[in-house]
Amino acid sequence: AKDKDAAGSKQIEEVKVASWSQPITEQTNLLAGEEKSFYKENGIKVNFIPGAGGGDAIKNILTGAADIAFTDPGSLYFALDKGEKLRVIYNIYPQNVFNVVSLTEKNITKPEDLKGKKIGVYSHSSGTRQNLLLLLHQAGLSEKDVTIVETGLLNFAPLMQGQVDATAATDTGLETGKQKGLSDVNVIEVKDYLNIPSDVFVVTEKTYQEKKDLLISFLKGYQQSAQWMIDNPQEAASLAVKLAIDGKDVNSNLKIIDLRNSSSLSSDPKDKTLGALDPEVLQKGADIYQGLGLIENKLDMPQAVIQDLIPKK
Amino acid sequence: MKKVEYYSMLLLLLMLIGWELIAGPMSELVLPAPAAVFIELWNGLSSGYFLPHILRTITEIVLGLSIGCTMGFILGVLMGEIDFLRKLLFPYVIASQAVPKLALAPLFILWFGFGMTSKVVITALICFFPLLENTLTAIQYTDPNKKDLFYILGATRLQTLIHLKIPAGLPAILAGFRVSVVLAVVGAVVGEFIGGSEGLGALIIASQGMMDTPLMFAVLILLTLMGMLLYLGVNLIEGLFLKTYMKGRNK
Amino acid sequence: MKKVEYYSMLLLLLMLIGWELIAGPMSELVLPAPAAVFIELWNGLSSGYFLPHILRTITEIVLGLSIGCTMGFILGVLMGEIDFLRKLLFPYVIASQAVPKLALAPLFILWFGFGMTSKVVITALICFFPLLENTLTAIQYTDPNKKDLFYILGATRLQTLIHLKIPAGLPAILAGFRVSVVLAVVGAVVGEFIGGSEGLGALIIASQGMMDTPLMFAVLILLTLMGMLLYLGVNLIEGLFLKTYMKGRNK
Amino acid sequence: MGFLTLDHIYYSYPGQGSTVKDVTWQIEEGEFHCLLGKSGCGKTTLLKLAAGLLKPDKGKVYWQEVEVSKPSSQVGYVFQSPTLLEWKTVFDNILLPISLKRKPNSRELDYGETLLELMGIISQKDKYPTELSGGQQSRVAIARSLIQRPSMLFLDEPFAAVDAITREELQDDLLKLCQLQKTTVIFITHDITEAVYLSDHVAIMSGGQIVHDYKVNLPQERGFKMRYDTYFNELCLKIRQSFSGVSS
Amino acid sequence: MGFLTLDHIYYSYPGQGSTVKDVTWQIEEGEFHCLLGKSGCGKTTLLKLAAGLLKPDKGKVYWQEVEVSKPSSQVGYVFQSPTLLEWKTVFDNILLPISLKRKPNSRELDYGETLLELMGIISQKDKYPTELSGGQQSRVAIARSLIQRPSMLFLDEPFAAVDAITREELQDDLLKLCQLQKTTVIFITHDITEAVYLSDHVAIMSGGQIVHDYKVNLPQERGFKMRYDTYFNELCLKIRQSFSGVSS
Ligand SMILES: Nc1ncnc2c1ncn2[C@@H]1O[C@H](COP(=O)(O)OP(=O)(O)OP(=O)(O)O)[C@@H](O)[C@H]1O
Ligand SMILES: Nc1ncnc2c1ncn2[C@@H]1O[C@H](COP(=O)(O)OP(=O)(O)OP(=O)(O)O)[C@@H](O)[C@H]1O
Ligand SMILES: Cc1ncc(C[n+]2csc(CCO)c2C)c(N)n1
Ligand SMILES: [Mg+2]
Ligand SMILES: [Mg+2]
Repeated sequence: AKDKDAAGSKQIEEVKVASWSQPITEQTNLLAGEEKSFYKENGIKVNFIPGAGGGDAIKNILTGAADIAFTDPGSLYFALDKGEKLRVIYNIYPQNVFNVVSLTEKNITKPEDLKGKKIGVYSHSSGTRQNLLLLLHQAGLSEKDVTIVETGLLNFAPLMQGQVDATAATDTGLETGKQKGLSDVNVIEVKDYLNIPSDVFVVTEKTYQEKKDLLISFLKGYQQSAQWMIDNPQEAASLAVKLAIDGKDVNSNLKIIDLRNSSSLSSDPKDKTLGALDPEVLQKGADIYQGLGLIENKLDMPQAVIQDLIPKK
Repeated sequence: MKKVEYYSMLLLLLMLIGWELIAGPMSELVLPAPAAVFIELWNGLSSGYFLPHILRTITEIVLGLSIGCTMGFILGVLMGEIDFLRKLLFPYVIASQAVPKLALAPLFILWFGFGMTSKVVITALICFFPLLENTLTAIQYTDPNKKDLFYILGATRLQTLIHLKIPAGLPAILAGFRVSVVLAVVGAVVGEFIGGSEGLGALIIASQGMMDTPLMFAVLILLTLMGMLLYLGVNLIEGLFLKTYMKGRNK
Repeated sequence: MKKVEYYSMLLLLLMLIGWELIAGPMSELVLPAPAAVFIELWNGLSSGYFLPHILRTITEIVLGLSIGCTMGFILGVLMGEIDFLRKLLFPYVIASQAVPKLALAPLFILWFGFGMTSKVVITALICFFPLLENTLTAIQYTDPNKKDLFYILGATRLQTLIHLKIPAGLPAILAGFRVSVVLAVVGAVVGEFIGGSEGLGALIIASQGMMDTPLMFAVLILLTLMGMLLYLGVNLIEGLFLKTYMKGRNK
Repeated sequence: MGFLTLDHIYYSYPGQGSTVKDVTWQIEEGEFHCLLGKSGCGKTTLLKLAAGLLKPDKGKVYWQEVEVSKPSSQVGYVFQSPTLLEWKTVFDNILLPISLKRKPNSRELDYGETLLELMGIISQKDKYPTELSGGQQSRVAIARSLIQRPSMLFLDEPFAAVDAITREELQDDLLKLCQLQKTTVIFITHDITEAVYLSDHVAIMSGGQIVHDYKVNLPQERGFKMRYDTYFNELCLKIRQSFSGVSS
Repeated sequence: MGFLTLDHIYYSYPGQGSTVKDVTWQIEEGEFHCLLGKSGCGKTTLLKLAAGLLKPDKGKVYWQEVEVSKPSSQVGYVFQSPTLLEWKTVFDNILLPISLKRKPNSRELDYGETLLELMGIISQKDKYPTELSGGQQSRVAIARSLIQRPSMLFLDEPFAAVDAITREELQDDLLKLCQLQKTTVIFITHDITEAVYLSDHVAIMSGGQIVHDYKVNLPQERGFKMRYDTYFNELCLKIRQSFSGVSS
């Protein structure tokens, strides 16, 4: 009843969030606007716009189909490189969730071991590929030292069948794979070599200028929701069954949510604020992208990062 | 009749056994065994989990098919009748087909929203071409003697079209329709790939994310069944409503 | 003739202006202006950047089309001739069409490898259906009087097929072929979506990954041109080689 | 000028010599003309030219003093082959000229039945054309050409597939109908007796030209006995001879 | 038993009463039979039954004492409508019965030309069927039925679309050819004179039955003057009367 009063007293505004994916379990906190009150309390209503890749999310804010993009830094770099005026306003997952997985018998434990190997990625436009390149770069290798093949979303299948030596994946992907019978694997975590964030909220300069209050309200709501998911993984896992298209099984939902919860927390012991942005890391990432030839221009990340919208505790 | 059904069952059985044999030594991730798939299918159907997705996809197919086929038929007739239009429009028709719809996702979302409309548009775009091409061809190969007859009867172009060219071309037009109907299924699914949160296409993407291949195969079976029902539906229409039109033609 | 070309140019111009107007206020990432796309196209062509991709995709189209159309034609003939086969096989034909190929990527990769084979198979699978359906229909609607003639001449089934049913059904069969040819372009591209590092489909994926939309649109234009050339090619074949078959039929 | 006038008409099919050469022909209102000639001499071509189905390469066709450009609905035409719509019943085929434009009214439906009765195919009314015998099909085509009570009839060997007895009945019926409605008729036939029996004028065609045009001086009211009349038989013989004479 | 025997044959089209009722007919080798009857009486149906194109509902058809199950290539058939392949030239249409099985040899090519000449359409050799006149098309169909020198010929109103003069020439040619090759013929026509002139036996059909079968006692060698012979004309008249008698 209290919620209703709060909602009724204020004008409820709609925020359209363009995601890189369908509504999936790991985003339960974003999807739970009807069931929970984080957003309502802040006078907003989240409208989830699905996409197929981080690029879609950015394009959807560029066309005005959405206000906020839930996207990866890679897509952000590409768009900034093309001259788009974008602002990063929130660090959704400060931890890099990407990894490279191989069967133990292949004895691949560090990036250097990947030399000459055949490595699977989801697709040439996916984060698995970009992060694999980052990892190789950190080890002084390049794309030419390995063979990269596209394996589609079921990327562990060819790994198990022996068609690839290793496959680039994400933490949740690996978890799902393990549930499907993948075992005895070595995992190289990209975050151990370069811990750029996995996802950030991005808005256009125009939205930033014109809808600042709305963004602040949204980020408040999102921060609360993220905290809620950290505190109540079990509840989130059961809600996901209804809200997420892939949330069929509560137990796997829980595992996924646990993983996402831990990637939502910054590794910086000083700053425990959810969503805190580190322009340095983003700058480093951008510079490596440039070094890899993925983008042409030198980006000025500190200029693109807006830190003062993030709600402080 | 009986015999066909018997062999049909036999073939199905053989296929299932073959599938089982291939799937046996393979990881479920790559190719799940038939039993796993059918359990998934059964569970999904009985629990009602598939229902909203099926309804969504069917709605998209029906809408997309209606729009696409109406457009395809009308354009086919116009391009068949008017040489000028055919030459003028054909590059754009080809463009609409040769361009992979997946590549234009953001534009579709921009113009038609991320709701059902964009999926319906994609379905319509995909299924309008076979009907267009077949209608166009059928219209052009009308028996010249019959055209003479209509000319002498002082029939207008429209009358000749409605009373001669279209009924005479009906078998070919229906062949195009059958192709369209099956493509419409793919169209709706591809539309849902673009960024749908409901529908069987979205479910395929989700199942891939979950690495739930039995689920994915269950959805593929649902899609196949849909395609078959639609195809049989066209045959039924052909058999029932167009009986008189089809009478006096062989087979 | 002249007039059509004139209006065709005019329409093209209008389309380009429309495109420019729509693209103007829009981000290049979503919809690049025509100029940007044509510069990209020109650069890619003159630098030879597109060449290997074009060749690769063309190879896949040609191979896939040959295999798919041969299969489609043969199956169409068999299913048109033998009622039993038609009833037996049709569920599997529909399945092969209603199932989105993108979903089966892992299986295709497993069975046909990462190389060109899997793309050729997908192309073949996509383009065999329109030809099959049209052949099947054309074969079934042969003039019963002519069938009587062949019966009385003691023609075998094969002879009747070759000398009567196929030539009589040629216009419809060619309509199916035209649809197939255009679908083959989509087929090859979709195949390359799945796991290719070469070919125009792979280029689309790569350009999407890098959000290089002008490049993507340049590729889309290349695909459209390919589709148009193929379509015109079929018309040319129809006009040249089958002149005698087409003679004595209207238009 | 006549009801229908062909004025120095030339026609050739693409890539071929002249099929119709310099034909001038005048047909007055209510006249019944027969056109005779060897197979392939150009009768059908000439008839199509007269009806406006083909455009002459040279020369003009006038219909009531107006140059023919498109066929009027006052014309009935029976093609050499029946040309029926296989997907319509016999009755619907007969009503086609009307139903193209509007729903036939009860008077027209009745007239359709009357014509079917005259043609002796009333029992085939609801069949489809492929279920008819050859002669039945031609009679459907004849009935169709009459349904609109046209003021001008073009008939291309309408009775060729019909037996002798039925043929004579049909001849009498056609004559009666045409006299009643003052129909102008051009009638192609291979049967000389038929030509003389039916017509006021018999034109002989050869090599794309009208080489003879006989006036038939018989009373308007024809009858069975007339066929045994001396004048009748002499005319037949004369035509036959002129016919053989021009044989190539 | 005869060369071709129909033994108590019944046939009805789906959903219709009997079209052919209890027909028993015996045809000896080398005989020329004509079949006359009103339009729609079942002549074409009977011919198709005899040729094995339709299967009788009851009764049997024997061909040289063997029950007919599938047509042999020794048979020539001219359908009531020409039924030519539009995508082949006239010459290729004529050679179709041979080229179905193998490449025609030079003797067959020559014979094809001879037949075209006989039919008076040699100048149309390289045209396509749609470029021919109605009568020319029927003559192509006749030539096609003769190309294999069949021992049995079924002709369904082959001369209906041909003018009187050409028709008489074709009659003589056909007779000569058949006598030379000892061809057995069944010939449907609506022309009583033609029937008597050509045949050894004239069968009259009515209501699906053979109601009369006349033997024609004329010398083997027919000639133009025979048409003015008294016996000839009396027979014609007799047939005509029996014909009218059975008219419904
Ligand atoms: N469409 C066509 N193309 C080319 N030549 C044609 C065409 N139609 C007819 N001809 C030729 O023109 C000539 C006259 O044909 P037409 O049909 O007028 O003859 P016809 O007098 O009606 O003969 P028939 O009595 O056999 O019907 C014939 O030699 C024929 O071969
Ligand atoms: N396919 C069919 N289906 C149904 N009825 C048919 C079919 N073919 C013919 N008939 C009917 O059977 C009867 C005999 O037809 P048939 O063709 O044998 O006659 P016919 O003696 O050859 O006549 P014609 O001299 O007009 O050619 C006709 O009344 C006709 O309506
Ligand atoms: C937690 C998390 N997992 C996966 C992705 C997917 N992703 C990462 S980069 C990239 C390429 C751009 O499309 C994509 C699709 C994500 N964004 N966040
Ligand atoms: Mg003619
Ligand atoms: Mg008949």
